[in-house]
Amino acid sequence: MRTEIQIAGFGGQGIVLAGVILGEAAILDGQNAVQTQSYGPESRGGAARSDIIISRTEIDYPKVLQADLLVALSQPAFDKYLSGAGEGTLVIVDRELVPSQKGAHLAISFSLMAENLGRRVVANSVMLGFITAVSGIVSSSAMEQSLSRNVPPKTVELNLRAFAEGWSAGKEHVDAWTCRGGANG
Amino acid sequence: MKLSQTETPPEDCCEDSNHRLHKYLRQETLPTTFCVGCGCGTVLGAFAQAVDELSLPPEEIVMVTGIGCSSWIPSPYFKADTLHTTHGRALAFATGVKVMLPRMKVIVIAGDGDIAGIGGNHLIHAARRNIDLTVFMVNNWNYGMTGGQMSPTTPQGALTTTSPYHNVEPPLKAAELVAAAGANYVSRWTTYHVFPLAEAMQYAISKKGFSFVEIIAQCPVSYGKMVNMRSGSDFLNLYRDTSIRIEQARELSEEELVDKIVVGKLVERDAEEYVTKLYQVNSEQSAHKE
Amino acid sequence: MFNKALNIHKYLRRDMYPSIFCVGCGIGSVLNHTLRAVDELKMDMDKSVFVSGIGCSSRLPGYIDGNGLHTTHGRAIAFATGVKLANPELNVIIFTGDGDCAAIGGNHLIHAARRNLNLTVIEMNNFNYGMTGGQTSPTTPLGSNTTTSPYGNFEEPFDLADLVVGAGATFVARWPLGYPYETIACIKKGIAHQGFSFIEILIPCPTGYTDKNDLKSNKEIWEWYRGNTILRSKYKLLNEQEQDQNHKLVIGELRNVQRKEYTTEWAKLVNRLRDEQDRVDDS
Amino acid sequence: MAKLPGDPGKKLKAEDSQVIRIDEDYCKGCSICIDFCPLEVLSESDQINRKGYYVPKISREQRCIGCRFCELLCPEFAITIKNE
Amino acid sequence: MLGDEAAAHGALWAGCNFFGGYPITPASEIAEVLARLLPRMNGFYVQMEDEIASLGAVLGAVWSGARGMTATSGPGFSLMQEHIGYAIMTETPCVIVDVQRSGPSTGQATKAAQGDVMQARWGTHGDHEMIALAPSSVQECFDLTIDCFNLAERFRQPVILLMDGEIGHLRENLTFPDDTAAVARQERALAGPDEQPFGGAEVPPMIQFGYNRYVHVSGSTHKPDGMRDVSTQSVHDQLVRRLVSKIDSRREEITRVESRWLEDAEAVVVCYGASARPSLGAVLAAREQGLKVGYLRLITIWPFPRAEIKALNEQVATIYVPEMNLGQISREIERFVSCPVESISKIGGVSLTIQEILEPILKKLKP
Amino acid sequence: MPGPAGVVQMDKASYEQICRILGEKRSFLQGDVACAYGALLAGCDFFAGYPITPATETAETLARLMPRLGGAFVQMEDEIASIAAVIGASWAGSRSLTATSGPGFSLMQENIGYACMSETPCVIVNVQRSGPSTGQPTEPAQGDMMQTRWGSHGDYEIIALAPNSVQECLDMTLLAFNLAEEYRNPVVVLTDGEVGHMREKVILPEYDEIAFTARRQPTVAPADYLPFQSVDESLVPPMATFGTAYRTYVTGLTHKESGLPTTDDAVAHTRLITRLVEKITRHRVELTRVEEQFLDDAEVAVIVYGITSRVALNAVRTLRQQGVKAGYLRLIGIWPFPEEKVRQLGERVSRIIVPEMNLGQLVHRIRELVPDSCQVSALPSIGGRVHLPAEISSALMTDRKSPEPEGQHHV
Repeated sequence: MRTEIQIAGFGGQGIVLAGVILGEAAILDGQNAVQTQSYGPESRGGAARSDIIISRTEIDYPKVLQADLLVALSQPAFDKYLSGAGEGTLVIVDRELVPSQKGAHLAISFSLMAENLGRRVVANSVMLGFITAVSGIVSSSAMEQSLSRNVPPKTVELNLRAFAEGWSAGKEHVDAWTCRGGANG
Repeated sequence: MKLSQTETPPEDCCEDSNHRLHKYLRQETLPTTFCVGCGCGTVLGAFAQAVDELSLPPEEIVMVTGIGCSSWIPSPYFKADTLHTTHGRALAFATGVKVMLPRMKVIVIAGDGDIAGIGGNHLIHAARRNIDLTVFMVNNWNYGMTGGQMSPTTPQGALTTTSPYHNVEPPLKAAELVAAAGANYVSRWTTYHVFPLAEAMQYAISKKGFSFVEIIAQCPVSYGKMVNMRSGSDFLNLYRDTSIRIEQARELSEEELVDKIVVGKLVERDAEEYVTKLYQVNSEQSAHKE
Repeated sequence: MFNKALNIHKYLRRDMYPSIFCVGCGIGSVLNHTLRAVDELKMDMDKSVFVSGIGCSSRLPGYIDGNGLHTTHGRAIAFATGVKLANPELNVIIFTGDGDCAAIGGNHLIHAARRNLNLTVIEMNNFNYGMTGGQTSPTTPLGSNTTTSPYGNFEEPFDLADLVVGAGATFVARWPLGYPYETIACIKKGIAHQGFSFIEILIPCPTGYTDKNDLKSNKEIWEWYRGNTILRSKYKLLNEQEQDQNHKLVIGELRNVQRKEYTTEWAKLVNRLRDEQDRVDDS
Repeated sequence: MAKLPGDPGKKLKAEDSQVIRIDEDYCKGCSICIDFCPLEVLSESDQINRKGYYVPKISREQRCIGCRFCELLCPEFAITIKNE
Repeated sequence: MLGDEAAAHGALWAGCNFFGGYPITPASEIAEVLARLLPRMNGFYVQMEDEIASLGAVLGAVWSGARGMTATSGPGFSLMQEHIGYAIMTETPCVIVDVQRSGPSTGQATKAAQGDVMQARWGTHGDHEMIALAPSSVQECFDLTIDCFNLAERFRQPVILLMDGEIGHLRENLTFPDDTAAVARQERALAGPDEQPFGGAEVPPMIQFGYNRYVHVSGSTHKPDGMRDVSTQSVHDQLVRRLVSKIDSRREEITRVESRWLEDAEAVVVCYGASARPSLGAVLAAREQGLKVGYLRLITIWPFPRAEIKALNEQVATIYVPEMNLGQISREIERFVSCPVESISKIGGVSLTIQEILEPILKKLKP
Repeated sequence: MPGPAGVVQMDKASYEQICRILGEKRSFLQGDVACAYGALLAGCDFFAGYPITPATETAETLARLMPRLGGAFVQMEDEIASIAAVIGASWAGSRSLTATSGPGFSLMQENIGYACMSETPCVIVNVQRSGPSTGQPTEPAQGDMMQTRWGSHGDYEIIALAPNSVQECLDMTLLAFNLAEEYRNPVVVLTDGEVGHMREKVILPEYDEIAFTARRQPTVAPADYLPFQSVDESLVPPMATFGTAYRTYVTGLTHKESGLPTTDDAVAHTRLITRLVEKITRHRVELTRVEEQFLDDAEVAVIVYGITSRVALNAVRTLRQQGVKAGYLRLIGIWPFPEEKVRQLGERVSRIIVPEMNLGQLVHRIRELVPDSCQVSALPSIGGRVHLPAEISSALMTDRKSPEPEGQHHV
């Protein structure tokens, strides 16, 4: 069973790093993972995308065929990749960074939550916490371990807090969802 | 033997633009793809300013560039004939352009890795020939486009992705090297010194012979991430605080100058120019044939 | 002073002789000088590597009974960098010509000078590309005739010693052929120098250059050297204006300073990291 | 009389009226213009543009002497001074 | 006249007015002749610091209106590979003469070889097409150099004259054309105001520098207007496919061969360049002995004259391929025929002899 | 720094030291990084390089790790200098590596020829990107397959391997060092921007899983040693390195067995070049490395290499589920070309699809080898796009009656 995740936004948001953290967590969980990326020439400000495929079995084709989960953290990224989403794709956007959200299933204030924690750069950790809770592809303990390894040592604590924040927000959503019997009934 | 060249009137400049220098740019390509706080845009601005001050029509300019972030300053942003070449070889291409089109200003803007690293040989030879090219070397102390490796100009002791334990190599002083190789005009400024920089650029463009301006420009992303200077302003402050005029620098010893950026005009000569001599030989020999 | 009774033949691959060098060529003499310096320094030939590029002077390692690396055109210094870094115990001496090291190899020259890697470059400047039949090189004097400057060379030549000083070399010297004692002493110093040393030796090339420029005999060539060079000691006595107007090549030891050497710095770095690792392992 | 930071030798006079124009679409929020305006005409804002960058705001336009330091320092041609 | 000199003269007749070069045996004579003659014809000889710079200067000059050429041999040709790719990508017409010598590496500097044939086709990275012609006489050094310039202008493509040390240093008589009209010069098409310099047509017209058109030339993937786009797959696909197909689809117009006695041939000798001379001798000798041996000389090496080779397949029992390499073109021929292809290879800088070519033919046909 | 004779054997202690520095046995790595790890595990102690997208990460990793293991890392002024330094270091006793991409690989061609001529063991990683020229720096391609074989002038042979996963980046780089030593030849690891930048699980091999081919040292006295004379069937001469008493002379000119140049001796040249070529071609079978799946009863098959093979395997598996008898042959060793395997397959199946991320390069070599009864079709994709599984499966299903238009497969 392969799960395909696509995270998109602009350079500097930690898009690629988020993919790496997710992939490494999957490895820690004993699964297989492939992470690929595409980005523009500039390191900050250009379009960036990270694709992660997670599977319990061998992964042959290493690219995303149709994402199970699409996270868009900027308007241009959302506009660009929404067309690639299909029936089964869960689309999550950042509520503030993607003002026109038509087509998205969930709009979450990742960057606002991060700002409340003190630093906007940890928005991707919030996002990771959220999708970990929502998707259940990897365990949150593996995610925490992977996160601690991949962020600068001085910011581990802050990132873990951001992750936890995102995770409980995600959990709330899932609970609410389950209460309602799933998103689409 | 030369192909006839028909003159076409210059295209109308965009008068309705917000910015007075926009008319020099390929506006459809803006905003630039430079990272936040990158100095390349400032260099482009200073260059457009210099062209503007000189009232130099862009149709009399050929821009030649190599590969790297700084090569993207003219390619595609500056609206003139543009030759975007291979890594390090801009000066070789420019030599061909200048020989065939001596009436045009041939201007090279490229980075330190490009001009002084892989292209170092073409740099010293173009300076030796004293060919009438104007070279603006944007020195950001690293290979920015590939993610921040050390370059030949990276300061000794600096951290980069390929000198993770501090760089053991001494940096190349490009301006001094070019002066030693025989250039007619050499100066160095930083992106903090925008006004004198734009003036030096003007001067370099007007100067006959090989002219070279080294522009220290910030790379807050690829270089800055390793040395923990994350914003363009961090670098501009550094440039302000560590730069020293060459007139003052001459009074100081080598040790005292270690961490200083020497700015100002290093050399000005009036040695004969290469293409002029080439044409001279041609006219002599063509006459000789008759 | 060198020992006149010395038998330097033991350093040669005698089966390679007679050499390929033309009559009147100066390259053989440079080999002679170098081997005498090697002998006086009592260098271990097993621990020495002679690296060269392409060109007449680059053929020299073939005549030496020692480790030789005859490489591609212009790249001798780059190859030598690999040899030296991979095994810093080795003495690495580079034989190269003006075209090889200053034209096609100019970039490697300036960057090696900047790095200050402990290499000794012996550059033989014969003012032209001799092996391909006498074309203009980056050191061909203004006005000279060569096969590719049939109307007199109008390209400014390099003053190579100036250039490598500009690039940061720590030992730079120049001698024309005809100063054997000075040259040998200078090569000895260059080899012993910790850092990048560059020694330029001006040599005649009767086939490619000197004959075409009306320097038909050794005597005329030496006269020409005398007229076109100035000893550094004399040059220093000139006032600033006279120095500016001097167009003669300055000869002698032009720069000799100490700076951090690359392999030493690298060894320090490795040791530092090893200590750190040991501490991590111990804890 | 303001001292121009880029070139210590040069001094400029305030002209009658300066209009600062900031093109938001071009701005990448690097804040160089804010940091180096000799008269602190510009300041940080909480306005985000389409790409997610914070655009500077003109807080004390009347102090502007039209030295054009911001205009020339700006890496993105996003800011210009017009004399009107 | 020497083959090298003939090539230099051919360049001048073709209107070459810019030569960027670097000395290398056995191609230096081309530079020397042009250093002497170009200034007298208002052209430029520039000796650069290396072969990389030489081709770079040529490409710059061409964009500024020149007809440019450079000449080199194996080691220099290897150095030029990156810029050959650049010339293809930017569609810059120019001529590169490779006077092949015995390799690999420095090899035998003064000795002839045909070892760069496959390198000429595949030496630079990425997908591309190549045009290369191989002269087998001094007269052809002259004629084919002119053809090279014309093909270069017509297809906006670097064209390689694959000479070899044998022909380059061969002295033969050369007849210049009677009048300049005999040298039909392909004029460079220059774009009108609405035309695009890198698209719109299979071979788009150029916009040179100095025409106030602000042309943008880049070796990176670019759109028809020349502006860089290095991430859109379709832009790259369209560009590179067009660059390939502009040559590939006109293969028949470009390829030229010289054939003799093919009508009744039962075996055929396929040859090119220096190996053509002894081959002709061998075929003649075989014919004298009554053997039905044909002769096919490839004048165009790339694009490969595959139609001509395929045609042999139906007719002949064996194809002999004498080459001064370890069998590069013979392998190429194998791709298009099913009959046996026998490589007669010789390296070491000594030409093939008539006897060496004749022997395997006799062995088979006259056992 | 390594001693005069360089790494002679990878002992357990140095293996453990390397593993300690590499960190965990199981990790999530980029392909470029895995190449660097593979090199270190192969005993590589010298790297010279120049930054280029998408190969830079190999250099960055080694810049970080090499000095901690006592090896040397140097960033040179260009790619020409990089490969030159690598060759020099090899002669000084190192196991040496450089990594680059298309434009840099083009610059290296002259000195790759030198390495072949002087029989210098060294490894070159080429992380292929979309060309020609600067092309698309960040996009993957397989456009340098033929250049690898034919990029330098003159007749020569080369060994090239094409990994298709991050784990294989490690394994193949490690193998490349051993092959380089075994055959005294440069070995090219042909990855691409996709594999190079992809992250996957990598498991470091255990000590006894690592083969280590030591450089064959001369056994005779210095006076009797001829550095370029083959002493046995292998045609590969033992190699003395600098700093020993053997005083080797190395040149790119045509040379005698002693190493001394002889440029007008046709016999010596022929003998030398023939041996250089034959020492590889004679071992074609040993150098053949392929992966075969579903071939036993295959009626149609795909021949692939590198990243494209992952797509093809997916397509073949899908077809098998649908009952189509599709087979899969992956070339791991590219040069020397695995002729026999391809020929055998051509005799068994009626149709072969060759998907490549270029306009068709190895497909021609394949077409040469298979009988006319087997139709070979190119399936090119350029511009940085990896094929989609559906494209390959539909190509395999397409009836063979539609021949390719002539103009489509260029030479």
